[in-house]
Order: sequence, then structure tokens, then C-alpha cells
Amino acid sequence: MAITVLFFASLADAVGIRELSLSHVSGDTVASVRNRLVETYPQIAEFTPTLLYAVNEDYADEDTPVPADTTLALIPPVSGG
Amino acid sequence: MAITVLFFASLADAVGIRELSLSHVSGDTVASVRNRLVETYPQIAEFTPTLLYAVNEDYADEDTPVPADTTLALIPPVSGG
Amino acid sequence: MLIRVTSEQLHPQEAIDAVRQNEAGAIDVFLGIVRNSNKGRAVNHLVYEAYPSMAEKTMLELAEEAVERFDLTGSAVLHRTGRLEIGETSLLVAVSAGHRAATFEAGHWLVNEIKRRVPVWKKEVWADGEEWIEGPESLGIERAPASIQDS
Amino acid sequence: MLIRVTSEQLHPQEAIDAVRQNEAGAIDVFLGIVRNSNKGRAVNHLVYEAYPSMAEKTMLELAEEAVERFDLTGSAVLHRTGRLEIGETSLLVAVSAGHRAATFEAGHWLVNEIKRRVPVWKKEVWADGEEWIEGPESLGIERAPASIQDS
Repeated sequence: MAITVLFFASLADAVGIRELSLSHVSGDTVASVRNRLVETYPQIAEFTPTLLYAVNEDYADEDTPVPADTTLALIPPVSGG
Repeated sequence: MAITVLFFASLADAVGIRELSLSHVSGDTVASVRNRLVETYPQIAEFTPTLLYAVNEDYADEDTPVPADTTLALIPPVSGG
Repeated sequence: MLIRVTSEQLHPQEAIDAVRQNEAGAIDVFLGIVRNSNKGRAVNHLVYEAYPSMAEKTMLELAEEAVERFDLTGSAVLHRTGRLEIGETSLLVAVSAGHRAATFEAGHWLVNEIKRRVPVWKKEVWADGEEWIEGPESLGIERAPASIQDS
Repeated sequence: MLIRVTSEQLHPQEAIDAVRQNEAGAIDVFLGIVRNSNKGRAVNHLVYEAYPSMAEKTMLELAEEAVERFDLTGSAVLHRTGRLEIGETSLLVAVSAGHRAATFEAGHWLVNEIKRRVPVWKKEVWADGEEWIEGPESLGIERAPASIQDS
């Protein structure tokens, strides 16, 4: 009953972590998981205004549900191409 | 004191010639040379409504002068690409 | 449909061969190339990072949407990751269609959407530092998260 | 600037290498391909005829004009002549620029102008006959000789 969280690019540099596992809480959404992460890693807060999210590789809103055994990616503005 | 005339594609097929040499006449223009050609090769007439012309490899108008030792190309509508 | 995120060099001929069809009269190919400068600053090299599985998924969705929208006969999207030197190809997009107008429009649309949606990030490395280039700066527009989150 | 009328096969990589510059962030490549049908009729093969010296001259003029108009860092135009089978490349155009929008616009403009102005003709050969495809039919528009004769 865990959530896998992925960090990328500038956010991974800021947090110093690329992937972590988090306990799942009943009723979790993107926002609730993100808020728990900010408690542990306050440096995430400055990224949140421009952060996008993906749940199991689909772009998601803040109120998208995050079930157990889900991968949540925190996605800084992309710059591929 | 000659003019080289070039024929291409459908016009070359119709005339049965790809290149010929013509005597130059003082004051020759694209139109005057074309008209002399039509006298000899009346099958050119049906092409003239859509024909373009080039004098020494530059697109030309009917009243563009054609000096001696010039190459005049009779250019059916192009279809490259 | 050829879709790939890879640390290996990208070869245009492979993408062209992937979209060439007997019904296609036109192929458009786009290459994103590492420039030697950005905003007046000399670039030494770039480092691309991707969320590979989601990047490939998003590239496939966009390639399929392009085929639908522009009535293409084929599409291919490849993105390189890792360290890229000046002049190397970071992005390779190829589309084919019956006629040319659709290929230019589809190619341009597809590259724009890839830059908006595919989870890939670019780090510029200069002689004296480095920086992640992100979002609005790389797009040259205001960020529009609402439409990005539409999907 | 790479400009060529040739009966040899066209290789996209050669055109790409010719326009790749350290200042270029984007390359667009267009390939005109022999389709297996036209207006519902099955095509066996095509034969392209050119006025080679004038074709190369016109291609060079257009490639230079594209560089001016779209602020390109490079351009290349190659046209094949002779017999071409289904799937073979008849026209190859490559342009490079600092950014992508200019390459798509320049590529499309250049291909349109090539089809309007370069003295090359295409003959379709079917199982039971053949025909020169000329001008308006190949362009799908009314002929506009006035603007063509402007130069």
C-alpha cells in the first residue's frame, strides 16, 4: 500500500532525490500527497506554482485521486525538443 | 548569327525535336521567333496559350529581345517536385 | 509508428524509412539541433533528461493524434537523452501524407505539441555553470497549464 | 548552398549535412515521393525531364531568396531526373534556421516556388499509356503566368 513518487530535472536537484516510496492514505489525491511531500521537503514549495503532475503516466489535476500502488510524477515545466 | 531553340516534355514530343538552330533576324523578340517557329511547326500553336519562355535561362516575356547567339527555351507549364 | 526515447544518436533515414508508404507523395522531417548559443550565451553542451516511459507514451499519443488530424500515412517521433554536443540531433520527427501541405502543417503541429507536453527537460551547460531550461523560457510564451492539463 | 539536378538517387543525409550549422537549432527536410496513384489511376512509374542548367539556376535563386526571406542559416535543393519507381524521392529540400517556425515556413514556401518555377516536367506512365503532367493539373490551382513571368 505505497505510492511511488518521481522527481525530475531542477526539482530532483533541489530535493536531492529522484524516486521515493510513500505510505498511501485513504482518499489521497495529487494535492494531498504533494502537501505531505512539502512537509518533508519544504524546497518543493517554490516549484508548486509551475509544477505539473502525472498519475501512472497521465497528466493529472490537483484533485485527481491517487490510489495505492500508483506512480505520481512531479513534473517541472518541460523543455524537450 | 543564330538562335538556339530548346523544346521540352510534351512540346518536344509534339514537334519531334528537342533542339534546333534558327537564323537570327534583326529586332527579333520572343514573339517574332516563336511566330517563325509556328510557320514551320504548326503544332506549336496549340501550346502557345500556356507556353512560357526563357532567354538564356531567364524567364522572359513575349516582347523580350532575342539577340543573336541566344538560347530561347519554349517551356510548357512545369510539373517538377 | 516509430516512437523512441534513446541515448543513442538519431538517424533521419530511419525515421524516413518508417513513414515512407506507397500512398505517400510527401514526407516532412524535422530535426531539433543543439545550437552553440542561447540568449547570447555560449553553450558548451546540453544534457537531456526524460521520464522515458511517459515520454514514449505521450509521443505515441501525439503521433496518433497527428495522423488523425492531418490524414497522414505515417508518423515517427524520436527524442534523444543524455549529453548532446553542439550540432547533434535532440529531436527527430517525420510525417508522410498524400500531399505536401499536410506534411508541413502536421510536422509543425507535432513539434509544437511535443515541446508542450512530452516530459523531457534540457540542461544548458556553459563554460562557467549550468541551468535547467524549463517551460515558458524554452517556449518563449506564457505558460498555459490549463490546456496542458486538459488531457 | 547545395543545388543539384541529377539522375542519381537523392540522399536526405547529404542535404541535412549541407545545411547543418552551429547556429542552427532546427532543420526541416522535405521529400517529394513517387506515389502509386494519381487521381485514382494506378501509376507504374514516373519520368522526370529537366532543362538542367536553367533548373539549377532557378533552384539556386529560390534557395537564396528563401535564406533572405526567412533568415535561414542554410538551404539545399536537389531534384532527380529520369525514370523513378514508386517510393523513390524526386525532390529533396532542406533548410536550417535558429528556430523551428522559420524552417517550416521556409520549407513550405520553397517547395511551392520550386513547383511553380523550376523547369522540370513529370510524365506519368500507367500500365496502358502515359501522359505529361503539366502545370495547373500538377499544382491543383489555376495557372498564374503573370506572376511567374515577373522575374
